[in-house]
Amino acid sequence: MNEFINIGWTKDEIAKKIANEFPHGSYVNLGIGMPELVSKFVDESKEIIYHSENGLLGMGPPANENELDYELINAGKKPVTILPGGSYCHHADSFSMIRGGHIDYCVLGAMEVSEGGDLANWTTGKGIPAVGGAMDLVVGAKNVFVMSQHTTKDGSPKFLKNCSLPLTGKSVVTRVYSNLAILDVTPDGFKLKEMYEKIDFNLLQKVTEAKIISN
Amino acid sequence: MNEFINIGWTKDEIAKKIANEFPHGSYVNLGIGMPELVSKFVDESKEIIYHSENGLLGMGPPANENELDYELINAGKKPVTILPGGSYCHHADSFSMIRGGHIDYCVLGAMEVSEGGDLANWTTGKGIPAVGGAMDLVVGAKNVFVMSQHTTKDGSPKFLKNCSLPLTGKSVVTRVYSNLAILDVTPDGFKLKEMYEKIDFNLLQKVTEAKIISN
Amino acid sequence: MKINKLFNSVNDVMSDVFDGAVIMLGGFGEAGSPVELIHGLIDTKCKDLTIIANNAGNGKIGLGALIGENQVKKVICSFARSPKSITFKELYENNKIELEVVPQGTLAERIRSAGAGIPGFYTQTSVGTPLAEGKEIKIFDGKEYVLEKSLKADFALIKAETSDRYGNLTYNKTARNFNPIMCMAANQTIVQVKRIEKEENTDPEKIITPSIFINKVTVVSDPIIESIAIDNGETYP
Amino acid sequence: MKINKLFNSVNDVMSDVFDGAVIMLGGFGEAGSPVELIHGLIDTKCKDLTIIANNAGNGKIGLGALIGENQVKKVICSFARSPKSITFKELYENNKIELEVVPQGTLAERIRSAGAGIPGFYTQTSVGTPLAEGKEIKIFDGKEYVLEKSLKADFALIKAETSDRYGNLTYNKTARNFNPIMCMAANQTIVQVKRIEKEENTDPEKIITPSIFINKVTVVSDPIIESIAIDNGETYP
Repeated sequence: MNEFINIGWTKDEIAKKIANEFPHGSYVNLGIGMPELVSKFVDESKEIIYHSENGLLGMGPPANENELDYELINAGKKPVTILPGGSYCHHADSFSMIRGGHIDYCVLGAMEVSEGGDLANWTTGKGIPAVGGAMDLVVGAKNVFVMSQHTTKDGSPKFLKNCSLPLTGKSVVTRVYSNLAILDVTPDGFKLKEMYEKIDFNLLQKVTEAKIISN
Repeated sequence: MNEFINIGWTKDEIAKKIANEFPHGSYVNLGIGMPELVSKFVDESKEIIYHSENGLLGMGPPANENELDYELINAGKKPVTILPGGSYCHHADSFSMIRGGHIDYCVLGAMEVSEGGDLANWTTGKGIPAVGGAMDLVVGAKNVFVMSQHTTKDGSPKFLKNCSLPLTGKSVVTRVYSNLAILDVTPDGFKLKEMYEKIDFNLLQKVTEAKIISN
Repeated sequence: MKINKLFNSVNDVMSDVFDGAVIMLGGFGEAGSPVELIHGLIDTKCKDLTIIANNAGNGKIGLGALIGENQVKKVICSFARSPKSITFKELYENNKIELEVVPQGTLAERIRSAGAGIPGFYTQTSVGTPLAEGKEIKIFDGKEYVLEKSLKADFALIKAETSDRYGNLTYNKTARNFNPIMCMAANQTIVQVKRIEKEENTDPEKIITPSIFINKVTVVSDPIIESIAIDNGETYP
Repeated sequence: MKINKLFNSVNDVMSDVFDGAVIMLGGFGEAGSPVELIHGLIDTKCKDLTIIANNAGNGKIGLGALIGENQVKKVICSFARSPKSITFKELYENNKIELEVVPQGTLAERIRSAGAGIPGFYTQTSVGTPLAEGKEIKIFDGKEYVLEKSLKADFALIKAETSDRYGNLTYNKTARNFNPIMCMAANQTIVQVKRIEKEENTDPEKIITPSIFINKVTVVSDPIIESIAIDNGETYP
């Protein structure tokens, strides 16, 4: 089934759909990797404030050569910039913003998501276990969006009845954005919000282990 | 027995004994009222930093007319000053200093102290109960000194086998400074450290309900 | 579109308050007390309020006036007994107002923990005293600690020194006190500031309360000094 | 006599460290990492150390070097897996070093709570995951929370921007991170700063770590930039 990894929306298109979702004035934390793309697609009609869990609120774009400061980095440890209206804080304060429910949206990658909203994205159970801030973000942010390919690299489903990997959080994911569909996590399971235009529902269901509610 | 309220060391003399006890570089919180006298008797041989629980570290003397700022006050809500090397913080941080064991000495008044180090100093059980920061200070400061007249205004003992009033803290007082004596609180009870020169031990014991160990 | 949390007047920022609301008031004594916002709260005539603050007001200004107008059902505070506190005293002695006494550090930590998503924590403060009665005790390393629960509010009324349009706040001296932690602990945080800073001029190292905690800001450039006002016999309304 | 917490050299400030000590290291990645103090710690040759930090070091500089010298028994951190982390990886895969994985926010709060005299607190973070296994669960308002215990240290090694003779610290940008809370949580807090400020020139509103938490300060005016040093193949000792 691994042909489905190469069809559907591009990463940029997914990022744009997520960017369009944020209301003006939202406070947003974008996970390391693919979610970082989202900030490129927020248009001028609104102002979004980006939080980086290492104590930076009001994060700007990556730093270019001539403004590089190795003490101004993001959660991925890359040099970034700060925008006017930004501020610094220590880690306990930064995670108070997260755990205290002050972040409106966080966008994270996923290895697996269950129909109950369980997320597994921190360890395969092999190698060095390393969790970072993911477990705090998923319990703290008001909306937890997953941004991910619909299947794994070898074509296995990622959106499952139950996760098989160690969890990052239980019943935490609000919505899933994949290359094939946008799925809301509801009390009844995954519910289709939008589907890639060139596939049909049967195909989508075929590459999704959990049942998708289509209406 | 109320003649004993008028003999013994003066408040200034008691304050001086306490001031002499602080090692150079100590961080000290002085309670409202009589304990505030202590800061007047710290000599130039050492530098002491005063903490006021309303978010002021490095408190200076009371403000005079021309430097009055109603937003620079002490825990007694009186305008004060800040010394070079001082800083401001919010209440959670200020009480982290206290509760976290970072204050070397606090000096408090007392209604009653038991031989086990229990302190009662916040309410007689009548009127509006108001505790302020006393309960935090007594569990948090490394050394809790009580500064008090040896007996109540009507001559009743204040240093008791057991407190009769609602407690501020249990087993918290380290040492008692009164007009008649300095008593250490030990696992065996009050132990005499120093006595007002013009009385004898029998007299001291007579105005103290708890047994005092004299050697 | 630009983020702008600045409002024109005290009335504008006070529009969402409702009967029965739980409201935090910044300040320690008069320092950092949002007197003009409290007067705006009086103007709303909202009643049955629960007030979380360090004190219970002085004279008939600010919180003293709010209590005097019988808008407050309950006060949660550390120290309700001050020489100039008259309105609380009268109602309390007539059993017309409830009081929950909380040690000052526990009060601060309960507020901070609400803002930090910590529903409960253990402290040695109050163990063995009447204020620990009925609360769960737990032993850590052989010592007793009492479980204290976080304290949230519907609104926090805050006094700060400056804000930019995002709501990044600085404070003046010991007027900081409970204000930054209360900003974190309310569903809606409303601020009065002495002046507005352009965001370009705000030093990000110097911001004490980051904008994320702030909803509405209005300017009161020359706020009442409570102790002087009381000495002058001023009252509100 | 004047308070003076300033020391002449890294060796001077590192004199009390002992075998088996629990040591916090500030920093998030290289930002705020006290590389020169860690090199001083290597020079002490103390061993069986427990290290509390966000990461487990990169290359053979700083913490990566300390681990490479086999001085570390256990690492308590949130993220020990970085592309340039080599020494930890090797020891871990050979079962020669222990690892306690702690979610980053829980790590921060456990450190802060140690400094604040809070022995334990409840958080929703990690509930339902392997990291909550064996820990006490408690229900608040119908939701599950896990009990987390405070995390103290014998020493904290801190990197700051400036200090005065009292030890009042400021930081540079996101180099702040874990440093201020680790200052609070250790029996002895040792700091390297880029420069000394006269206390008369320190703005009391701008101090991030008040002097009360600080024991020893030394100047490292031109500290190593870890990522550049690693790219240049630099190692320590």
